[in-house]
Amino acid sequence: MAQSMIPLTHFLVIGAILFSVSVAGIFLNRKNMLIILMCIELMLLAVNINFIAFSHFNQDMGGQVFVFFILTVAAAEAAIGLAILVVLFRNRGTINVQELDEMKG
Amino acid sequence: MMENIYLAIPLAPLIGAIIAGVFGGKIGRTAAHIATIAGVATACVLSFIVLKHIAFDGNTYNETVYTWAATEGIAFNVGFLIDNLTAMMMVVVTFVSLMVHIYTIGYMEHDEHNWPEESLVGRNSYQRFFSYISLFTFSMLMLVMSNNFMQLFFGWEAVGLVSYLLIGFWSTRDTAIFANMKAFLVNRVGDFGFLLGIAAVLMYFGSMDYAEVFAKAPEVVGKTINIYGAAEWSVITVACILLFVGAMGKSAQVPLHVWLPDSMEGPTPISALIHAATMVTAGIFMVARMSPLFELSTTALSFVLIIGSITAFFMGLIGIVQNDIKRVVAYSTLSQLGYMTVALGAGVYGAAVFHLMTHAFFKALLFLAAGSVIIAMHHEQDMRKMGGLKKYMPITYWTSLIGSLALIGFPGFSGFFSKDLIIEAVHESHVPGAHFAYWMVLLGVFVTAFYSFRMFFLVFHGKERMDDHTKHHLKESPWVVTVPLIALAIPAVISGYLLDPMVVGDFFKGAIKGVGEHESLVSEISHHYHGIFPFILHGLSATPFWLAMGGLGSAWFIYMRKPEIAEWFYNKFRWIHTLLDNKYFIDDFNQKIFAGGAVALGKGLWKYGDRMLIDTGLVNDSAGFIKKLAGWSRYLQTGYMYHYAFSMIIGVLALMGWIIYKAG
Amino acid sequence: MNYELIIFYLFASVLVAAAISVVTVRNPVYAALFLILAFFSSSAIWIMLEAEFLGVVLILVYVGAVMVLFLFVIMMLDINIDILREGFIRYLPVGLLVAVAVAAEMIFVLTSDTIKTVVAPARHAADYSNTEALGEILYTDYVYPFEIAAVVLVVAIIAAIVLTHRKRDPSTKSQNISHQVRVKSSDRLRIIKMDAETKTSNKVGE
Amino acid sequence: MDGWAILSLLIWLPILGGLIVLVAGDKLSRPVALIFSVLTFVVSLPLWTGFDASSYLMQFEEKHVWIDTFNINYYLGVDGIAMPLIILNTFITVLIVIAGWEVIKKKPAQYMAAFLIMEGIINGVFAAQDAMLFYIFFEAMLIPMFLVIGVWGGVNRVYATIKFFLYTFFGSVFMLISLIYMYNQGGSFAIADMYNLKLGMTAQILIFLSFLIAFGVKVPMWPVHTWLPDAHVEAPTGGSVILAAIMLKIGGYGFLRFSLPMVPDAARELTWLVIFMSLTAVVYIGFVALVQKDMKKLVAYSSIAHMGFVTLGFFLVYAIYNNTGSYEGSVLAMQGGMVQMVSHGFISGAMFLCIGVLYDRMHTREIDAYGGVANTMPIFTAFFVLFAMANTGLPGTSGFVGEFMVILASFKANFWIAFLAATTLIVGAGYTLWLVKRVIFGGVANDQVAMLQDINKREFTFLAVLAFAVLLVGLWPQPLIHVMEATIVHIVDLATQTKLPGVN
Repeated sequence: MAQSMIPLTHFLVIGAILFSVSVAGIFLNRKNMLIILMCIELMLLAVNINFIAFSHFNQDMGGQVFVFFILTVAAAEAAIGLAILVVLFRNRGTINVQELDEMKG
Repeated sequence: MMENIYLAIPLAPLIGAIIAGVFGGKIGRTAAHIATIAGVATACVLSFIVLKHIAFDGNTYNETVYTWAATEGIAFNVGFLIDNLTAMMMVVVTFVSLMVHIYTIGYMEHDEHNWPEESLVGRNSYQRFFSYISLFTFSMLMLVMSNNFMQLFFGWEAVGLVSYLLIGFWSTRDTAIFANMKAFLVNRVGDFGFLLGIAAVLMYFGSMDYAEVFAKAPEVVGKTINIYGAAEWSVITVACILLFVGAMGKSAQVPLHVWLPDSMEGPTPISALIHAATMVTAGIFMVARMSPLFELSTTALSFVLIIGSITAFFMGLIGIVQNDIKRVVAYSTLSQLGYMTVALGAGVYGAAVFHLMTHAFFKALLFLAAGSVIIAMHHEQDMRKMGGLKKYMPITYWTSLIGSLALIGFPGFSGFFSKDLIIEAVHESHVPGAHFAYWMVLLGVFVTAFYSFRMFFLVFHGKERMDDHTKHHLKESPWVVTVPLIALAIPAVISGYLLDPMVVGDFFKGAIKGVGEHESLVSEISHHYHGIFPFILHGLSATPFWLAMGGLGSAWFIYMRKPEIAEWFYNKFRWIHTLLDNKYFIDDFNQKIFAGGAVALGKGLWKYGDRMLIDTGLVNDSAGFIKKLAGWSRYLQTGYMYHYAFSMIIGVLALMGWIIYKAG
Repeated sequence: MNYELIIFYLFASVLVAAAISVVTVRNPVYAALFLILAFFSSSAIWIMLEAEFLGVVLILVYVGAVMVLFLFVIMMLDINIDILREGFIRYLPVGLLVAVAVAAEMIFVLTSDTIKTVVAPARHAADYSNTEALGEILYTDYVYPFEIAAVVLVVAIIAAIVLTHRKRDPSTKSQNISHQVRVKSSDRLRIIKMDAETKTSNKVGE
Repeated sequence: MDGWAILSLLIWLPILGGLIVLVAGDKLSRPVALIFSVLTFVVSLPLWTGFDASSYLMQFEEKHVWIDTFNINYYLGVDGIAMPLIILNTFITVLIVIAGWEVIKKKPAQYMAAFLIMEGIINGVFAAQDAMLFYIFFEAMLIPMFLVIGVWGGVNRVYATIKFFLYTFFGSVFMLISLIYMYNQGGSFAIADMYNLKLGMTAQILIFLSFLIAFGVKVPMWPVHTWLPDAHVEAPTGGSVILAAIMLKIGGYGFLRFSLPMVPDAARELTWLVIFMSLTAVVYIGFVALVQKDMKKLVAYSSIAHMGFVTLGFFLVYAIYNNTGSYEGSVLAMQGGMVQMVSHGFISGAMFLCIGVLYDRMHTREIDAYGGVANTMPIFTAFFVLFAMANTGLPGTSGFVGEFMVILASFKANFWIAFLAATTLIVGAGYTLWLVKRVIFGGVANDQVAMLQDINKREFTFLAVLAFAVLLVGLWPQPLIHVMEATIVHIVDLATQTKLPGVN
């Protein structure tokens, strides 16, 4: 039990795949804001995996602390994001991103 | 003691000018003319004292009054150089000026009639006029008394300014304000050359002071300057020609003569003072003053000679067809200035200055007499409406006769001595072009006599062609007018007898340098000279006299006996008349090509250069381009969040690829 | 193949499969549930990396709170899924292309030699407490960020409430106690002066 | 007076005055502004009386650390070229306050404040001996001017202000880059340290070009001059006066203070360019001025032509050396340029004030709307003709001195340079006198002209003061020339020494 058998690359690759999947998710579900929010959560998860993997392999607790904060902020973000979504739906009756072009100059 | 006098001579008229000009409205007419006349009279008296001190006691004075500016070891001073030449000029200037001042009292007495009723500027015009002519006297004195180029240029331009102000004195007349602008601009063309000449002098002589420059002249002789291409020009020639261009402007030599006839728009006293006796001779004076330089360049002298001879003859011709009494005198002035220039070109500067002096007297006299006629005729200047004035205006008549005889060079009158001398000198001269010049001046004698007496007969003899109202009021002018006429008539006769000391003698020895060839020319003339009366006798048998008599006679015959000859000539040779009447079309040419060309060029540069190329092209279009660019990039701003997100992702992707590529 | 590796691959494949499902399933409710599954699997992977505390927190916070919130919102909103699914097929090639490109680039980097040479550290002893270690560093070195994180959370709570808080309908009647208490007699009753009324009706008849 | 920080006082007193004027409100603003402007002028006089003309060193120095990190100091001082310009500035500001006394009816307090603050800032520009300080004043100056044109300007004021601002701003950013570059090379923003900095040719040329853009726009030189006519036409009279009399001088001052001493080798290399631009300004712009229909535009264009003489005079030094093999004459040329700057300050200021006087009465600047003004305004006519003559460079007026010196010196450089420069004698007289002829002389053109009132005492005061100045400098420029002599000689020294590394 001296050492883990799994090399660092494996974890990182998992993170990378997860990240790519979420990127693809954003592309595919370009209209559904809910799924987009979920894809962002997935992305953060991918990042977190990387942090934790590096934290483990470098024996540095700093990475885990970061993940801790990312979780906190992500939670806050999800809360506010969903709140905005709710308000949006209430005002516009839709969460179709394609109809949200108020910023168009 | 003398320093104070020298200083007082220019300052007295200046103070008079300031009093009349600034306080004229408050002190009234009489006080204004008393102040200015007092100033000029002071200057005149002092000038005679100076003449005695310098010419007879044999002094010269060359000192600085104050340093105008000094830098890099070059001092720009204001100072006086008083020698025989200066002293003579001072006397001529102040004397003629004094006469003109007095004459003006009469001439401008009813000047308010020349202004529109409500014009405020006409209200104190009388005082203003006196202020201007005093200011002119100051400027002219500064010019002739100068001991350096800078002050010369100051005087040069200052007299130009006063001339501008006086030609346009009746500023409500469109012709007057056109003429004064024209005069100033044409003079500026001359000054342009003059200034370059001064710059050349400064560059090669390293000083502005006459004495230093002349002392250094021999060193500069061999130097050359490269102006265009490979041709090397002698520095002296270039400098002299440039300086002479200035003289051409001021002394109205072809082709810069165009302003002088138009300047007759000004009141007659200034025509006499500025445009006949003094200012226009500044160019002659300047060349005489620069004689040590001009002597060193035969090319420049030849140039001077040819310009002068063309002016002398061709401008005289125009005088024949003029009907305005003042314009006849004006063209005669041009022609006479040509004679002086010819003398300069021939290298007999003394003769030129001598003619300058005699001319100043008799031409001022002629102008003032013309002015007297104009007063009597209620400001009618057309000779065709005059005639038979002899019996109404005896003093004017006789003084005019003296002036005219002096002008045509009738033996015994002043013009005879000076003009004969010039013709003689040109005959003897070996400067290239002298032969041409000789014929020009010789023919000029005939022309001069012809137009002078044409005018004389048309005005004073023959039928009385004026309307009844004018005729009824015809009378001799008041004493303020006639006294100056008489006072000028005296030197118009006798000043010629100064020939002996002034030209033949060594009066100008220190001031005017004739070296080499021209020295011998003068001495050759002196050699033939055996006293004043043999000179007159010799003159009676010489060609010029008979030419003058011929001119006089034909004028008498054509205009008194058989006017139909003039008519016939006019019909037969209309093209000549047209050519002369249009002054060889030089005015039209200038108006079209130079004035029109400058305006067209300006418009073109403004429209296409400034507005189109720079403003529209460079400035507004570059701003417009940015605006357009922003317009295009606006389409990138779809407002869709996911578009931004995608572009961000693709950007990250590309950035990552680039980093990998760089690292790998 | 070793036991540990098998477990890793198991969770990893579940994780990837769940993630793919999240982005592909029609129904957002399913998507949320698949996301929960993904969190579970990754939590397991974290625990394999000796990050026990975070693994537990992930489940507690995310699955227990955030994902419930998601589900709640999904169910609350009346979403027309068909419209939102439009263009899914159309964008599939682009999405895949981008995803593959991202993955390829990242994997290219991650499989480079520098990272391969990193040697796994020795396992901690059984009595090692990840929570304690994290807590130690969190409450010492990172105490300020920790407090700021707390503030961020508070802000998030308030923001969420403010955003979703609905204004009352103005027609609804309600009491304002403080107004009622502060009321004065003059607010209720106004005494005005006026001229006495005279009987005018009598005169009409006359 | 040594104990007094005169230069600081000259910068901050008017700025403080401006703030007080703002507080004082519209009613009190005029006297308060007058008090402060006169006070500043009085304070500036000891600069002249206490100035040691025999030294080129900075005088009345003040130095305080400002931003230590970047070695930026609040470092003030004046020498022979800055001092006359500061006095010119304080002098002109007094006249502007008087000139705007009755005329400005809209927000007079702000108007006066803008000019007082501008005065302080411009004094700062001339006094700054630290490049960064200079730059800050240089840019800050735009703000009050921007407001003056933008608020009190004419119909197209917005276009004019933006053009003015962007043009000048465009120029100065390049200068900032150069200054920072030189700081990085030498570690100091002090101008005197930059003089000693050795720089390679490429760097010098780039720096020179950046300065050329910055100061060339300000002067303005052809072809970056087109902002000036627009700005002048739209600006109120006071704005035009400050613009022409002072702000343009900053460009010329910059060439002397920065370009020539800092990058002499590049200046030598590119001197043909500057001379070409200057001569184009003199000739080309002269013709353009001839055809202007708007009086202010005409005078604005004539300003450009006159400023052409300034830049020509400054950059003749190398051309003279190439032609004659010695530097003799370059001091004359440079002094000519400086005198021309001061004189142009008086003359253009006076011309714009004159036009302002007419504009206040007729509310038009179209030349065609005038004619025969002399008949109704004789006293004004006297002044106008005097200033017009000064504008044509008549000897005896200040306009002559600079042009004369520059033309004399330019002959040493090349006959054709002198030839082209001297054409101003003709063209300059042409446009000025034509203006005079059309506006002043002739019969009364229309009823409005017939109704004109001659100038009042207030207008008489400022025109008379300027007339006096014009004549004084014209008749006796020696004191002015003497004051700048040592400094100019020093600048010529600096400009003629190579600064390429490895030489010396």
